[in-house]
Amino acid sequence: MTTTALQVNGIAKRFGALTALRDVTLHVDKGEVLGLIGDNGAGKSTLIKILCGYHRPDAGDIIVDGTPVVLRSVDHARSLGIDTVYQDLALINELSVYHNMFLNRELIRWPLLSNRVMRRRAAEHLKDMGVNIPDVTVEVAKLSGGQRQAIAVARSVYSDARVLLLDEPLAAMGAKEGALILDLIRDLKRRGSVSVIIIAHNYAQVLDVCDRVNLLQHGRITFDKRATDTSLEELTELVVAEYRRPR
Amino acid sequence: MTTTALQVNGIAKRFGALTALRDVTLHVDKGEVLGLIGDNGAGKSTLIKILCGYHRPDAGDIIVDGTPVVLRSVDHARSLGIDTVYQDLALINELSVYHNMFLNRELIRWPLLSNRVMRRRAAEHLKDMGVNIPDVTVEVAKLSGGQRQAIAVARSVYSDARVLLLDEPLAAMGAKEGALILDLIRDLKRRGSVSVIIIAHNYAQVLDVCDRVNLLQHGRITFDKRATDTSLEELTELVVAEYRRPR
Amino acid sequence: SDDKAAASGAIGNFPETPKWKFTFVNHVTTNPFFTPTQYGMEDAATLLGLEKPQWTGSQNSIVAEMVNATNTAISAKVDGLAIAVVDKDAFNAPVNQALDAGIPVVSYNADGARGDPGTNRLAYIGQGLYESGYALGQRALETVTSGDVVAFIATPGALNIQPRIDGCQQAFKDSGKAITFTSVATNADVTKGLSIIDAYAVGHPNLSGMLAVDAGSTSAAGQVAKKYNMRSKGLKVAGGFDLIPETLTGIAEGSLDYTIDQQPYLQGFLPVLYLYFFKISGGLMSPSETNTGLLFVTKDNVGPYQTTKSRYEGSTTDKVLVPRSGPIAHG
Amino acid sequence: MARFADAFLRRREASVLLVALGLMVYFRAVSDVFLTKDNLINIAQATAPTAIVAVGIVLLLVSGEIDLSVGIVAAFAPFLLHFAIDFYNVPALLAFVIALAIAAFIGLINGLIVTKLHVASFVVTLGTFFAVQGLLLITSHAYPVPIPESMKGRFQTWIGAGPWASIIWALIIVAIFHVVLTRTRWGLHTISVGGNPVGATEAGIRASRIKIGNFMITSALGGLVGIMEAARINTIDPNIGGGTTLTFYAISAAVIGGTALAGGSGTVAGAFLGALVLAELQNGFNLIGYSANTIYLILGLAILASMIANQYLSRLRRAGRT
Amino acid sequence: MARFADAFLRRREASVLLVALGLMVYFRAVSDVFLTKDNLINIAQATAPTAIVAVGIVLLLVSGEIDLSVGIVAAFAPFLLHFAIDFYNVPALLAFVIALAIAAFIGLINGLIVTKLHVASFVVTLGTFFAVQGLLLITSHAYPVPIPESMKGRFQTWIGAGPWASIIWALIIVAIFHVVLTRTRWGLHTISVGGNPVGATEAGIRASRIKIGNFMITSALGGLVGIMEAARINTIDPNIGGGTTLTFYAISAAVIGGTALAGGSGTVAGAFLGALVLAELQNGFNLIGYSANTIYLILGLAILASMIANQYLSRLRRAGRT
Ligand SMILES: Nc1ncnc2c1ncn2[C@@H]1O[C@H](COP(=O)(O)OP(=O)(O)OP(=O)(O)O)[C@@H](O)[C@H]1O
Ligand SMILES: Nc1ncnc2c1ncn2[C@@H]1O[C@H](COP(=O)(O)OP(=O)(O)OP(=O)(O)O)[C@@H](O)[C@H]1O
Ligand SMILES: [Mg+2]
Ligand SMILES: [Mg+2]
Repeated sequence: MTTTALQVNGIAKRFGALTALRDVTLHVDKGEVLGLIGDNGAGKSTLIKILCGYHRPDAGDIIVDGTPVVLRSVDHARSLGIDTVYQDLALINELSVYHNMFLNRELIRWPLLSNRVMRRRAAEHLKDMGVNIPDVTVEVAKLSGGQRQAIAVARSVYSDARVLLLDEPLAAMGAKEGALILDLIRDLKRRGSVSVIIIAHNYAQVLDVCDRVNLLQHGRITFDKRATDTSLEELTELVVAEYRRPR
Repeated sequence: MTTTALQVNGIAKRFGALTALRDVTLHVDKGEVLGLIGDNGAGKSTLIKILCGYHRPDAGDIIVDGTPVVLRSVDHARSLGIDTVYQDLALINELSVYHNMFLNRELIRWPLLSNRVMRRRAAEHLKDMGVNIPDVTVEVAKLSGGQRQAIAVARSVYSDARVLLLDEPLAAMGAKEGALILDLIRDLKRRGSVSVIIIAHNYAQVLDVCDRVNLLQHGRITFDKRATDTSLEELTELVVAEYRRPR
Repeated sequence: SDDKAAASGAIGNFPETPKWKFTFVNHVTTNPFFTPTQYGMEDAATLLGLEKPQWTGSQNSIVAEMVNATNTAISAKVDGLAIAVVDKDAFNAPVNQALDAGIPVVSYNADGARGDPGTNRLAYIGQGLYESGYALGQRALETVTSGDVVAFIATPGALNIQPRIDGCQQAFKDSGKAITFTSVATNADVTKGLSIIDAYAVGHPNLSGMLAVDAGSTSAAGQVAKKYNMRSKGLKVAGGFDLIPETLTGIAEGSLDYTIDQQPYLQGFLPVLYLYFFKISGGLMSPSETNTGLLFVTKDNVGPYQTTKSRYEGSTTDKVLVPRSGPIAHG
Repeated sequence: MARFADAFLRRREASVLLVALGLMVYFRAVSDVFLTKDNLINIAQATAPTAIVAVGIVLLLVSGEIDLSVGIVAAFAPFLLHFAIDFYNVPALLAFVIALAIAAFIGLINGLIVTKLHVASFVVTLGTFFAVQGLLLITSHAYPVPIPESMKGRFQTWIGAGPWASIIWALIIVAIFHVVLTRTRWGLHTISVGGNPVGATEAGIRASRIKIGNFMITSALGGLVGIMEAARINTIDPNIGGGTTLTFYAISAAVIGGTALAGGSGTVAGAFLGALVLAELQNGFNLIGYSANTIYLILGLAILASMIANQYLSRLRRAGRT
Repeated sequence: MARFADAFLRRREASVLLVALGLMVYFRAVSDVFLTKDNLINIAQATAPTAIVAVGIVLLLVSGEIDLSVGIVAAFAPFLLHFAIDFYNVPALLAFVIALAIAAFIGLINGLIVTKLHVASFVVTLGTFFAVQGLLLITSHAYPVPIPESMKGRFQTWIGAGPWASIIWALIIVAIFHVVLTRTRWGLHTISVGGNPVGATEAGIRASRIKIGNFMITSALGGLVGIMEAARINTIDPNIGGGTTLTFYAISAAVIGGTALAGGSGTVAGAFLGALVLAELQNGFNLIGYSANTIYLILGLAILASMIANQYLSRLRRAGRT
């Protein structure tokens, strides 16, 4: 039995003339939290969207739990236990908070939706995350930026996924709510079987919660260290270096 | 001559049954950078949208440069020198990067748009912000989260506004790009006449760039100190307190 | 509906009557063909001191809408009904219902299918659509003996004109002559119709006959015949229906040979008269079948149609006395 | 009581319902036969076909698509029934099922071309509109036929000839699909696919399946309406549905009922009320006795007035809650 | 050369243009009169009205609205001209301007109700459609009238009766509005308002002004088309535009040309090509001589085939660039 939950080799992705990913190789072990950092437009979200079955890579292999797979769709990836928080949140403005929270994994008592149960659980989950939403029946269109993000995060974090891909899950979260979500991720890690890839631009948070950090640059992974072996200064230096130099 | 660029007294705003703002009083002086912090859903964005003429307040006064005004529209506020970066960015996915950057303040050589000039300037501005967008003619729909935010920020920062309202302008920005934007804001401050209200959840950044910090809680400003008189710890304690306590 | 609200005064030798209200159910309510019909029905009502009859039904020959309008009129307890029975099965029940409710019903302009009126209406006033189409074909057969003949129809399947083209086709079939007959769809939009006829003419320069069964297509056929000077080439006959200005011009200029006038004015006037007689005589005077006939307008008799505008042809609302002199053409 | 009123006003359909009721009061005031049983039957029969087609249209509009061909499918279906019964001796009920299945198949084709070949549904269904119209005219020779003998009697009465038959069908269908749209996964995914196509796909929803399904439902409902109307008017007419007229009315009913053309939001019950409003207007002004030319002017102004009132009411409603 | 081909393929309109050219080649192959001058005039005359109305429809669709009433405004405008000239002795050119102004005024009403009273444009323009139809039928007595004497001669020729008159107008209008949509503030704001209504308002764009303007442009263009067509067919017919037919064709042309019904994206030049494709199909098959019932089937299948080809071509195009 392998300890690698997800492994990718030589992933490449082009959008017309633009090459977003050249040759990405990375892996995340069972129960590990991997931090993925990089400049804006480095290709982090593109990589995540490949791993969750949304984009098809132009080259490269994806290996889930030791078996090579071709991800046909988001649904397919999900059936393999891979779940995602997208940077754009993937919320349906027209639906209520709790329907968004259970989107495509609705609780049903055939043929109807179990709205009552979903409502209750949605309220519980949001409370756990410290996010104050008076009424889970309102449309998400009316919520604040942070409230919206909380819903997207709750949707995945409370699924029973074995690999979680979190694309900037804390970008819009307040200090308190952000801390609570990090606690939640730590909880998941502690329970062992969930692997997480988390993208964040706040390196303090990255070092706080991640076991290992990868840097994506020029379409490749150029840096791979355990969190304990690096520091805020090193990461900042690494990323900001290019800009400080000519300045 | 007054030194207060923007002053609001007793602002209230209700959305149906929900009271987002109860009684907000704050001010920002000429050449001052005010940090506005608060929980998710505290009403920060609502306040900004009132100050920029997008929402009409239910009660309260707005005083610009010493004269009380009723903001009729975003256009009106803009004519008074108030410019905004919205949390939702207000980008038009169908338009190119440079058209978005100059949206509603297009450069024209009547009757046509001066596309060439706008293209050149857009590329310059983005370069100044350290954001790498190979081609300013692509549709913004295709950009990464950080690239999109950079465009929204550039749109306002490079306008000749006298009051800038920035709603989480760094949320999606990378470490390097974020640092550059903060530099830009410092530049504006140094030049003197521009006042800034900036919302952010990253308190280190807030303390780094702001002159003064306000905390919005329960629809009111409950904290108002000079940045030099407070600390990361105090702010974090203040916000996270509520949550740590019951834990 | 309100028999008590009697008319202010009696008309002629007739007794004072309530202001009876009749309803006309039509299949193409806004079609110019029926403009004179509406004048006819209004004029008869004015003459008799009745309320202006209601003109309703469907705009696009949707039978269900006509049935709805008929039922609504029955609910409204109108005093008489005139229905264009464009479908032999659809109106049976509504007509019976009206008769049961004591509302006299006549049909006008269309009366079920050939040999089957389909309803128990008291009488029919008009000339069959199918028969008029047949006449269109027969007249063409006087000059055409062989070759290609095309007939244009704006909206195939529409019940106001489809029977005409079917009748026309039958006439050619019955003649046994070596003629290929093609029906071609034009368009509800007359301007598109013109383009379509134009295209057909360009593609078929050797046509020997060009017919049309609706007003728009007829005038357009004339214009196209003129545009390509087809009369001096192979086109032996061109004709169609109705008397709109451009068609009359075509006849006068010789690009069209004839157009058929179905005397729509009478189809409005007579039903009102008949229903009135039925009501005033307590049902003693039952309406009688009336063939309003066909009138071929040709180069010989087009003059007056062009120079005078009259209510009777629909070209004006003015009340006019159209003078005529000289002998009346006869066989 | 106040709570009940509140719960009512929270519903999106409340304002159109008030408009429909308002029209009833108005027409009753000007014509005392408006609310007689006979006339209510008239209104019911005029409401039903539009309402049923509008159900499908709502599903499609909500999922971000449109179907122009449904009206011509309505005309085609009764002919299919007629062919099956009179040419192939198929029993009436089976023929009915076959006709609906073929109608649904046309929807399937629409759906496949839209989702797999990525052609805009407006042009795809414009294409199938013409193609089916051609088939219809060729096979029917553009001429009506009588109802087949084996359809007469109980079947014809139940399917549409009975005074209340069509409205009962309409109510059942509206009730079912109202539940489908608001309380099932299918409905939720329909809204998602129309509201945020990218987001729905990111969440793993299979947009194609939802859209194809909704095209099939719409076409089948169109077929049903055609057969129902043929039974009611007792003739199989190639012009049932009037080409695009029925589709047009159905879209109007949907939009009046509160469905957005842009996708993501709509209500089936509202579309029913929209159809009712249209039928009331048409019936009421006819009852009063307006003639064709005038009635369009009146009808147009009445539509504008009703919809402005509708908008005003629903703004009042929204102001009362979050 | 390669660069030129590349620049061409980058354009969104490239694929429809290829379809239009493909159809030309096809029809030329089956009928050697297809490319004769006479027939080209015919195609031009069939293209022009649809294309001109489609210009307005594109602007409206891009800004997120629709106008169903434009076809009936087209029928009304020449009657206005006739009333002004024949009843009030207004000189032809002034009457022309008045007719267009009244047409634009109808657009203004549409726009005001849509933007100020927030009623969906589909129902607003359905209302004005009926209302204007009523006005038209009442004032015209549903009967055609000849072209006024003072319009005959040069004015009639220039406005629409000349063989190339209407297509020249169409090309000028398409060129102007193509520039308006792609290279002016008005166009940029039209796209913004339809693409992201909230965002556009946040950016300070006055959505109402843009929308009202586009409604007025559309109605005025509709009026122009009506007068142009009356001049061409040499009669003022209440059936010009065929009720909703013209509108329908114009929307189809816009969608075929690549305009999204959902707003935010569209091309004026594409709509012109869409109108051309429709005119070619209609003309070509009529030239070949398909009979009434068959032609609908052929036309429907041809629309489907062309649009699938179009989609395929534009996917090829997109694959070639970012
Ligand atoms: N659908 C697409 N079509 C074309 N280009 C795309 C598309 N998606 C992404 N790109 C481009 O690919 C590059 C990488 O984008 P990506 O979203 O992966 O960046 P990122 O690392 O997530 O950046 P950020 O930190 O700003 O979110 C960007 O230059 C972007 O413009
Ligand atoms: N248009 C609206 N309709 C109804 N409720 C709204 C609307 N806009 C905002 N709200 C509500 O008002 C409250 C304050 O929202 P606001 O966006 O101002 O929060 P915020 O402080 O900016 O939060 P965040 O840090 O998450 O961005 C929230 O509860 C939100 O749901
Ligand atoms: Mg990203
Ligand atoms: Mg906010």
